[in-house]
Amino acid sequence: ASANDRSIIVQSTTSTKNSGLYNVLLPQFKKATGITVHIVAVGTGQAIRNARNCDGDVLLVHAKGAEQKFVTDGFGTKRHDLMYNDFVFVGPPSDSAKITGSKSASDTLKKIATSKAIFASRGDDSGTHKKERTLWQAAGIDPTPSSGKWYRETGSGMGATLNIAVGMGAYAMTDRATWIAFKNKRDFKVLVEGDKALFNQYGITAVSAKKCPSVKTKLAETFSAWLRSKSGQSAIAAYKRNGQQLFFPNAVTN
Amino acid sequence: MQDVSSAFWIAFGLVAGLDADLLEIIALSLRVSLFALVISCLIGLPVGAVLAIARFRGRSAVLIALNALMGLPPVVVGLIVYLHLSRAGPLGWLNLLYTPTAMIIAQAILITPIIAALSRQILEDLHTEYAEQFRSLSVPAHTMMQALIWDARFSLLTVALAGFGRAIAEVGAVIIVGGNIDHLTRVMTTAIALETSKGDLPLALALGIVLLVIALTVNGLVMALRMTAGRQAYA
Amino acid sequence: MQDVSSAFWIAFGLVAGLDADLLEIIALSLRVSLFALVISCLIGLPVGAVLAIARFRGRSAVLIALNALMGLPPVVVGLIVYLHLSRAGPLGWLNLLYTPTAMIIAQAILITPIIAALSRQILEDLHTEYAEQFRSLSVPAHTMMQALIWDARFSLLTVALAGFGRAIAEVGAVIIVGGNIDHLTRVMTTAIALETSKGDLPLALALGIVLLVIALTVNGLVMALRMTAGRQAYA
Amino acid sequence: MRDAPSHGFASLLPLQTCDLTFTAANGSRLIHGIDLTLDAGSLTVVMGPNGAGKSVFLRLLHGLLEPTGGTIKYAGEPLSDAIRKRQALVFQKPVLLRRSVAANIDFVLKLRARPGSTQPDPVRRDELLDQVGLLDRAAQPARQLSGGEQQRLALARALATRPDILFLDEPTASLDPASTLMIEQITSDAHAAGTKIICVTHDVAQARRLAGDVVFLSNGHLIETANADDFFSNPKSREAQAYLEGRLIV
Amino acid sequence: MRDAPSHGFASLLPLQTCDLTFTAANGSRLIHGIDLTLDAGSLTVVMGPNGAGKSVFLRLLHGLLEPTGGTIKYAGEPLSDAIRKRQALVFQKPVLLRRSVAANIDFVLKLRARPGSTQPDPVRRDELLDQVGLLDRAAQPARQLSGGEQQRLALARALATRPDILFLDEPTASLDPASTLMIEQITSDAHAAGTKIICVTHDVAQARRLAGDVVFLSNGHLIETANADDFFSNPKSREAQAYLEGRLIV
Ligand SMILES: Nc1ncnc2c1ncn2[C@@H]1O[C@H](COP(=O)(O)OP(=O)(O)OP(=O)(O)O)[C@@H](O)[C@H]1O
Ligand SMILES: Nc1ncnc2c1ncn2[C@@H]1O[C@H](COP(=O)(O)OP(=O)(O)OP(=O)(O)O)[C@@H](O)[C@H]1O
Ligand SMILES: [Mg+2]
Ligand SMILES: [Mg+2]
Repeated sequence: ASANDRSIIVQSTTSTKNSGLYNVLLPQFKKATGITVHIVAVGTGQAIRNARNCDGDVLLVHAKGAEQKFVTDGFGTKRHDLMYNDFVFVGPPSDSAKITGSKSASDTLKKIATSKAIFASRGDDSGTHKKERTLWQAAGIDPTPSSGKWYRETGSGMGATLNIAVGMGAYAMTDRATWIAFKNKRDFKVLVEGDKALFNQYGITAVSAKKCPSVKTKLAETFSAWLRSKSGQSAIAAYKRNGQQLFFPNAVTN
Repeated sequence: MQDVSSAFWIAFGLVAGLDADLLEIIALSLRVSLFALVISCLIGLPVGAVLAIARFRGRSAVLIALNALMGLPPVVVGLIVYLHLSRAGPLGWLNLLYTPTAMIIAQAILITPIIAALSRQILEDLHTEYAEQFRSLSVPAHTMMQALIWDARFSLLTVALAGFGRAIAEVGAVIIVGGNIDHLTRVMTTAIALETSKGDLPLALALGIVLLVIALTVNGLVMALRMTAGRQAYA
Repeated sequence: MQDVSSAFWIAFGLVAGLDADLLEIIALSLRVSLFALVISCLIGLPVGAVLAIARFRGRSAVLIALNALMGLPPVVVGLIVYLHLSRAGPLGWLNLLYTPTAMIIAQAILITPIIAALSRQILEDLHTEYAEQFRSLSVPAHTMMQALIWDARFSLLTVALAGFGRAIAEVGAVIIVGGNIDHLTRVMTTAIALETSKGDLPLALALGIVLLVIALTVNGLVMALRMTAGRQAYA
Repeated sequence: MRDAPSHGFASLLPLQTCDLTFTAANGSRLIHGIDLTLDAGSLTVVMGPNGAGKSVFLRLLHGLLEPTGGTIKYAGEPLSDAIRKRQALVFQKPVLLRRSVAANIDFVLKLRARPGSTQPDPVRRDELLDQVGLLDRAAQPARQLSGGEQQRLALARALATRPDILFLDEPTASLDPASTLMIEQITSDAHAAGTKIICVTHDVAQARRLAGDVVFLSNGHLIETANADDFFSNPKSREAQAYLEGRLIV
Repeated sequence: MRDAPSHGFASLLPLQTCDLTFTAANGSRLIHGIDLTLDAGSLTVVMGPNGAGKSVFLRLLHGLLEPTGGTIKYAGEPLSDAIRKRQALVFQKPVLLRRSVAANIDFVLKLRARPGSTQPDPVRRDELLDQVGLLDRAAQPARQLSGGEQQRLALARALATRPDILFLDEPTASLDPASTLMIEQITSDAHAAGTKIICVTHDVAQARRLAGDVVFLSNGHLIETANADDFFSNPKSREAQAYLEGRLIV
């Protein structure tokens, strides 16, 4: 990829990639602008790290705090809200902790903790994992002493963690997009959803040419702007799997 | 590149500090890979020996398949073991998924073809030398296999070390069947993968260095043993 | 277990359908791994030959290190190559990150020690036979190396096939330096990893079967070549 | 101690070949339709120039090579595993295991031990080594032995099987005069005890000392079989005459 | 065609050993302080019982083994690579490359070719093969040759280096009478052309035919060196007497 081709690299979370969203967005974008987009899907931490090494032109993740630090450190031009969905708790139908129908995330986690039902945590410092830890904190529980017992930190991506949860009949928290697109559900179902605390915001940031002279800021800005434009946002809204919408656009269009 | 040099410092600190968590991970890595290696040798060496001496229709096809199996992708092995051991799978009742045993099974499946294919070659080379003498003495097949394996034992050590290297460095299969669960099934390679996905590249590299130190230690011990044995008995 | 049988059907469909995307992925897999293998043989065979014939102080240490390097974890190799090729790295100006070339480099680093260590063993075994005769004829070292490699070429094929197997099945390194980018750096193993993380286990398994078919084909071709060569010239 | 046949089985003799033919994988015919009968009672020496096919012929008789034509019968029976087990062959280039001298004998003793007794008999091993003058070398790696010592060890290993038929392929080629006589004595003793000896040699003097009858091969053809006295005093074929006179056979 | 020394370098002779001693890695002393001077002009035959150390001695003289004591000098110079290149050794058990007969010769011709000419000379190769009677076998794999043919090929390979000193370790041990005479003729010719021959043999008749002087070893000790006529008519040492009479040396 030489400097003058019309292509950019996006460092992205795996959830957006695995959901198949890019498969519909990128052809439309290419048609509109002629720019080719290459997606590198890795863990949130690795994505930010790669972008800090100037190995991407755009960062698309869901860890607002880390993204903002990325910008204040001078690596990103500006962070924009792009879209959202929500997190859900999934588990086996037997539901030994009886979490089905719980109103809040806190309730759910308390029930899991008291019944010592097996819970598969990502344990990888990803956006999802950070969110999960905030929720435990809010519920007033510290699961870490039970690590390796009922609290299983998989240290893996979302898909791998879901495979593990399904394999051992454990509860897990996942973003809805990954879950809907996930094919190894077996008898697992969404058991808890809808709490405001489970909101999941995705952001987009163009990498700054100040720190990374080699990045194609212009093309990156074009991609970011298009995604936040009417056509980009409606393309996001139109993307469905199994009849369900996966992402809800919420960029501040201008 | 700074990462690389800082990785050495971190690695040094990790080893010097002898962190309990790290020791646990190292111990599990060694346990899983050495166990898998023993199983693979118990299966792979006889298979290699049989293929080295037996001449039968379709032998070429078997050799092609065996050599091809050296290219068995770890993820695929992981998936197959996962599907068998999963709750829904035929062996689900054994409750082995996400245990070190599952990881041993997966690694053993992965490296048995390597041990078998490489030892086949070495034993066959020795067999071209011994074949007529053995046939003249009417040596039964199993005695022949034993004799070949014994007389080639020092060359076969390199094969075993190749298998060990493959096992200890392997991540794709163990992460699927082991799950990289902290304090339960986390080994060096899955820990490295985790730190990498967290973006903590210096720590990941440092763990990699520690892993290489482990591999060096094991190889050094084996070499020392080999030299003692070579001095005592005759090669 | 149903997954396993459906995987076979999907694999069959994939192969029968000869999907253009799949062909692209297969072609890239082969290109990367074969290229890496050629590089590794060009480096590893001479290194193996030198170590087979040379006797020097510290040779044991070198052999231990070489054997240990067979346990080089792919993720670590991936990271090191990444840190060098990253735009922030010393070779960033080459713009090689996320290209097939980067993947070739990573795989070559990974399998060169394997080729070197295994060929060392095989060449050393042959050398014990030839050594005195060569020394009597005052054969210079490079001629000796050439002669050993040539006369052991059929045994070394198995070593090369082991290296190929390791390369074609490898995922940890290529996914870091290649990025698993669609239509650019996606190979069979990274595609399998992707489908696994999507939970599409039958498709992942099917791709694994296709990968094994590729490995089988390559091994079959090599064996056919070997037999033709063995018939024409003398082994 | 007996090195002679250790059992009361029926004799393997006469050994009969009928139109025995062998063609190598590369298409060259190494043995051309040999018809031969060898009986018990006399020690057979096989002679012929280099490349005549003597070693190939022994390999065929011992079942190491499969004839491409013709038949081999031992007392009317085709060659079987049971018959092969009652034979031993000392190769022209002995292949010794990468083990000690003693372990090379032990390997064979264990192989032929009665089922149940898995330990080789150390007394018999030492007897055998003593017989070929290698007892003081028992612990040495076999491949370190001198050329002549290796040949003697190979003979001891063959005797360890107590064969009914013993094929010897130039067993004294690199032995000193004393060892040569020693091996000839062992051979004669075995012969006297009822073992059928079929021995290849280029040493005409040795052949005269040992042979009861002579089989002469050249170029893969059976040229002459004769009683030893007749053969040496009055060879019938031009080839045998030339051979004995040390002339090149064209 | 010349198989004799191919250059005008200074002679390598006399060959002198002084207190030459060799102790194996396992601690056993194989050669005990040998003092010996071999001059140009006479063909030297080395004799001695099996295990006497003849092959080890040749290996030491040819620089394949490092003496653990004493010195070896060629015309006053210590053994060097340059000197070693002007020697050749035919091993008791020849090791042939896993290639064709012709390729085994070509390998050596290429090795000794003048710098620049990387192609072996096919005419010279064919001459050499013809000399040992293997020309019609050029294309055959060397390891398929019969025992005697392999030994002849090994000799041709040694001659291909046009050595100034040629060590032969039982070169005719498994040759037929005609080939034996042929090899003796080649050896005598080379000797006549100025090549120093040092030949190990157990064949007393052959030693009588060839030897100018005899070196007799036993048990790693130099027992006797003598003019050949004197040695065979009147051996001085008890060991040599016993050897020639075919008695075991204790
Ligand atoms: N596998 C083979 N393919 C082709 N030719 C072969 C093969 N094996 C042996 N030969 C040839 O067959 C001929 C007979 O070989 P053999 O070893 O029987 O000779 P021999 O009579 O024992 O000679 P020597 O006295 O030298 O030992 C030789 O010319 C040899 O080159
Ligand atoms: N590496 C070694 N370590 C210990 N002993 C050895 C070694 N090599 C040879 N020997 C012993 O040294 C002695 C001399 O061996 P050598 O091969 O020189 O005998 P030789 O005189 O050539 O006998 P032959 O006539 O049988 O060829 C033998 O007894 C042999 O066992
Ligand atoms: Mg022969
Ligand atoms: Mg010798």
